[in-house]
Amino acid sequence: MNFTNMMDYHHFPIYAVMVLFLGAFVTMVCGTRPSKNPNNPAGLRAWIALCATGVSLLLLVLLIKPVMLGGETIAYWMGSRGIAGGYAIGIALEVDALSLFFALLIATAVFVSAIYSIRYMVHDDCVPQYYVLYCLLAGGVLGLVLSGDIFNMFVMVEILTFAAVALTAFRTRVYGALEAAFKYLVVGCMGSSAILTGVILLYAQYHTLNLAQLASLIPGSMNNATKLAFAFLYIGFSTKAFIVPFHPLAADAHGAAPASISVLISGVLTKSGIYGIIRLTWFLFQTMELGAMQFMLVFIGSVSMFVCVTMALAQHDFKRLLAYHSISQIGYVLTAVGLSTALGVSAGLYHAMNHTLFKGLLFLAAGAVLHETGTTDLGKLGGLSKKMPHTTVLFLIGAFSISGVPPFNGFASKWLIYQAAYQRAVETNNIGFLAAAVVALVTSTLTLASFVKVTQSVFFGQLPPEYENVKEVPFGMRLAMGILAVLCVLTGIFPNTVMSVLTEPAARAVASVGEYIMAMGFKATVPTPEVSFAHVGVWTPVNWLLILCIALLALTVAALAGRYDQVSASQGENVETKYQLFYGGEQNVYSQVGGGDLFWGFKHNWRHYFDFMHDLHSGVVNDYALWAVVALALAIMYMMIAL
Amino acid sequence: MIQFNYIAAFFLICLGFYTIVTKYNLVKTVIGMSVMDYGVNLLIISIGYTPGGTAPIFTAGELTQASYFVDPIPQALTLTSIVIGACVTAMSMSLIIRLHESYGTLDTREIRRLRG
Amino acid sequence: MTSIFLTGLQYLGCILIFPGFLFCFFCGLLLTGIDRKLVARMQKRVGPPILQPFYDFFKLLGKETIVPAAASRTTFLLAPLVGLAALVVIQLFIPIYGFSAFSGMADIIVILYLLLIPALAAILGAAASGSPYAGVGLSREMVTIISCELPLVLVLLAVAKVVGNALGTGLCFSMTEIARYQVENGSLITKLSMIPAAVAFAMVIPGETGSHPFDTAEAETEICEGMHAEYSGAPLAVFKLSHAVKILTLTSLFVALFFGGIGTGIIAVDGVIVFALCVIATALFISFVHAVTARLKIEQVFKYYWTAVSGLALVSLVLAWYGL
Amino acid sequence: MFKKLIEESTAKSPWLFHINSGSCNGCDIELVAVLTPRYDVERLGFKLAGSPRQADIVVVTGPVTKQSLNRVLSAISQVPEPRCIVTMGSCPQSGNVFKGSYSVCAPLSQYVHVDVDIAGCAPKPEAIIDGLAKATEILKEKRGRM
Repeated sequence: MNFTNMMDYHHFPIYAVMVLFLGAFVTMVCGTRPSKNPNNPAGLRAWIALCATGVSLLLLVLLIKPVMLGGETIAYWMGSRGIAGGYAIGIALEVDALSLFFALLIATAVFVSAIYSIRYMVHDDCVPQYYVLYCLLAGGVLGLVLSGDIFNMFVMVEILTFAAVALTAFRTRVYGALEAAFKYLVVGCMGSSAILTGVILLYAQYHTLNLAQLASLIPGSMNNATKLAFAFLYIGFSTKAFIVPFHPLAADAHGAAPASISVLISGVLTKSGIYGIIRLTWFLFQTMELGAMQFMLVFIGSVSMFVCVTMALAQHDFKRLLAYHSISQIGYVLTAVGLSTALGVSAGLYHAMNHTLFKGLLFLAAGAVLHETGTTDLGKLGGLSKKMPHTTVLFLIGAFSISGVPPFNGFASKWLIYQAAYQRAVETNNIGFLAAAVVALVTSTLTLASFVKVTQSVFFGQLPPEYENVKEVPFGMRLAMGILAVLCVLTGIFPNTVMSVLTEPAARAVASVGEYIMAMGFKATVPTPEVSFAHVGVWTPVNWLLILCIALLALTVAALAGRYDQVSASQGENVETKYQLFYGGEQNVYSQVGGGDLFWGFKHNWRHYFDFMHDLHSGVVNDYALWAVVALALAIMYMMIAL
Repeated sequence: MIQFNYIAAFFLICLGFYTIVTKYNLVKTVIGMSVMDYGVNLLIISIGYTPGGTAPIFTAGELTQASYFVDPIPQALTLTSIVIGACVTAMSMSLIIRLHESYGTLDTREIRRLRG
Repeated sequence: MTSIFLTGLQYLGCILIFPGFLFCFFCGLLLTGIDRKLVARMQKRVGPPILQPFYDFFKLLGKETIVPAAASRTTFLLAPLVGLAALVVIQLFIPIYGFSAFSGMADIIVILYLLLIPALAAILGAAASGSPYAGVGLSREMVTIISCELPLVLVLLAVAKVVGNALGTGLCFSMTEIARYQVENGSLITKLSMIPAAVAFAMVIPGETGSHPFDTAEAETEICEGMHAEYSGAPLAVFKLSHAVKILTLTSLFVALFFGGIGTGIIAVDGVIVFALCVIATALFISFVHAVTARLKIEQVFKYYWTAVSGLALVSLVLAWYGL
Repeated sequence: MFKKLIEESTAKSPWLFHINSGSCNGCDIELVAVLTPRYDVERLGFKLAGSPRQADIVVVTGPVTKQSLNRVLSAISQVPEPRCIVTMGSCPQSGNVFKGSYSVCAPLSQYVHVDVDIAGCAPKPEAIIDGLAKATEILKEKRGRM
């Protein structure tokens, strides 16, 4: 094989996956002795991981041109063993725009988090092993989304679950880390077993494991075993996406893991679950035409959205709060995908991308706070904006993005989701979609409330005396956050570019199952539908931003000219008390309005709901396992009736 | 007689679920997970079974039109699955040891610092 | 070249003069003055002169600005400016009869979210001051925002549906389209389904602007002006101006949504007509309510908005859904 | 011209911050009476502010007890310039009937420059309005000097 042949872009997907696994292997070979550099105890291993993720990202970026813009679907048979006798006998990688879209998200998040890890993991033991697991996790997720073979998807799911569990438990001394890892392991393995069962049931019916071939065989020949398989697969991927009823695990795992890993678990692992669900419903079974299926996804999406945002409001730990928000945002994605329109899918994918960016940013900011202060308890922090101004600004960008404040990216995608939902409601004359739109709109405000709470109790308000000596985080960590922040802003200001380059090709790929099947060399009976991304709303962020800037400039000029912050000499007495806070004349004492005390007016009216929810999320692993079993049973019943 | 395999697999999976849901001891939870895994493995291997088939091991010369063997793919899958099952057990046991060190108990009802 | 220059100048004029800063400044403060005078008259007082808000504004400009040592200086000083600028920009998107300074840039959902920015700026400024009074104030402000959001969302969705039905597109979010529809077919208030929506929106106005009886966030007698506890001088003046402009924005949004068809097509006359309607709306929904009610507790505010007002809005949405 | 405008406005929009330094509440009630429909000082632009940061005129009532002295002084210091300090009633001026008590620090003028004294126990609303009107003149003058 000569070099030109090797650099053919059809090989890039497998290179992208292999380079990560190779990275894991090489880091492992490098041994476990920490290096002498106090700023990078992993030494060379950190750079290996960084290079591996960087190369992987680069390879995937190079694929944008042929796959996203050219509309090509790359079908890659490992070892050139393809189809024999009408059956796929080889192991395949199949990269359509949807796979590439998710792969790009994953690679970006992994790369940025690797940059962040170098300085963030300084205080930990066993950092060399951290990078082994890190590369494994990254490789597992990437392999999952690029795979064209359902059994390989299962294997990748197992790899990523293991790596994620191990990394969740990585900081064994952190409060609850082991416990979180164990819970995640139990329910995660139930999910994985469910996926395996689903895979094997499908194999028993169709004697193939190739996704494209399954997709060409399943529709039209559904029987009870297939329906059972669907239910198992759905539940399996739900546990990976942490949607209701698996959200408590997300909260535990995201909260306990190191921040750089929380980024992956929330920004990347959940996406793999969403990817699985899209593949399952749109491709394998092609059930999205069914009202029952749309109802299920929209319903579960809306419930995830609302339940998780209210759970987040009740949290008093920074990372746990972020974790619940993560699932709330995944609820948006699921709702949008469940709308079953091209616009909906495009909006959902857009939001999935934004979620990776802003949630990554927020978790990294939480990690920065943890790194400097040693706690993420909202009740103990405060006033950090004076000590960590850059982190504050970056956090605020993330917070505005997630709460859908224009012109950041969260708003652009949420705005599309509202429209898609309402348009769908009007088209089908179905009031359920309208309810979903209203829930989405209200959830957005509650998200804002929740982040106002974090802003007030971590970054603003008063600085507790014990954090007098806190410093800004090292440049490496700020760089990682900065990359994500810039992406958050850019994807918010240029929604049309993002849509035409990334989400619309992916959404088109979702709609055209036939091409996916045919690219692999199988016969497809599904025609490729005409898709339209038309929407009724108007929003031009660039113009708005321009006007706002002019207005702000005019105001600032006026303010500066008019001595906006004029100070005059005091008349003498008590100058030192002049700049103290007003406490009714009392001497200044440390008095911070903690996160738990905010929004009493809201919580009081919903107290029964909050009490009920608190009791429900009992923290006992048996309960969560029971939820999983019940969800499985319900899913089986629903599929039997609905499909 | 293959039906018995399916019934047994179903029974094992349910038994696994039952153990995980009702037993409050961490080790028993892990046993439940293993039992569930075995149920799935049994299901896989039964699916590939063909009555009267031989092992799918042959050389090119032996392959004739009348060759009759069980489906090899499920067997390969089972191997993968067994390995993964062993990993799960190992991982969870190591977690349990650390959990016992820090919590001093194996009762799931007491290992619930994270809740709400 | 010259035409680009002229267009630019025209847009700049829109931003700075009409319906931008200058218009907002005069009309907003005038509305507040009228409001204060009316409340005083309803309470059998003489009341301040109508120009009183202007005096207040200029006096505050001349005062010293104290930035507390515990505050985050940049955020503390920048927040009022950003809030005011964002509000003025919203005003540019609200059409007056058929005229809108920047049409086709933002629809009603965007406006709903743009309305969050000034509130958010105030909240961040309050949080940056470090005062616990401000902390309590911002918490209440946020709850008020949550409270108002649900009815507002329902009202806007109902409006979108009604106009969309009439235009045959099924849905209409565009503010310009809504304005044009009303110019051609008369005000939306004449539709049966829009009457509860208008009432619900009117009930939201005092909540959104933080006037009585929903001014829990700034309750001067219990939490020392709440969010503005540490603000003095020019930043406070900008906040007071923002408050005034917010009244103008909300009332003119109300007018644009429900009384849009009233006008002549001559922009100067329409500006006056819209302002007159805004004055009436302020008098009815802010001054009158202020004069006859006492301040609610924050959890009562929430309950009120999520039951009574949201119920009304929901009625309107359901009516709109069935094409009434 | 702008300076002139601000000066004029300062005289027309004085906001009060009321400090009770151990008063018997007589003066406080009279101050509230000034705001009622009968006297309505709001027609002159007066308004009660909730925080010293927003105030122009500080009205101190009561004999400045030892307990309240530092609190009064620090609250006064937190009022931005230009500001005007008004003592109301006889207590903060002389200590009134409490004069000589071990726990009373009056007169206030020992500690801080007082611009206007409104005499009376308690002063009549008319006297209060007169005093406040004088305070606004001083305020305007101070603003002119800034």
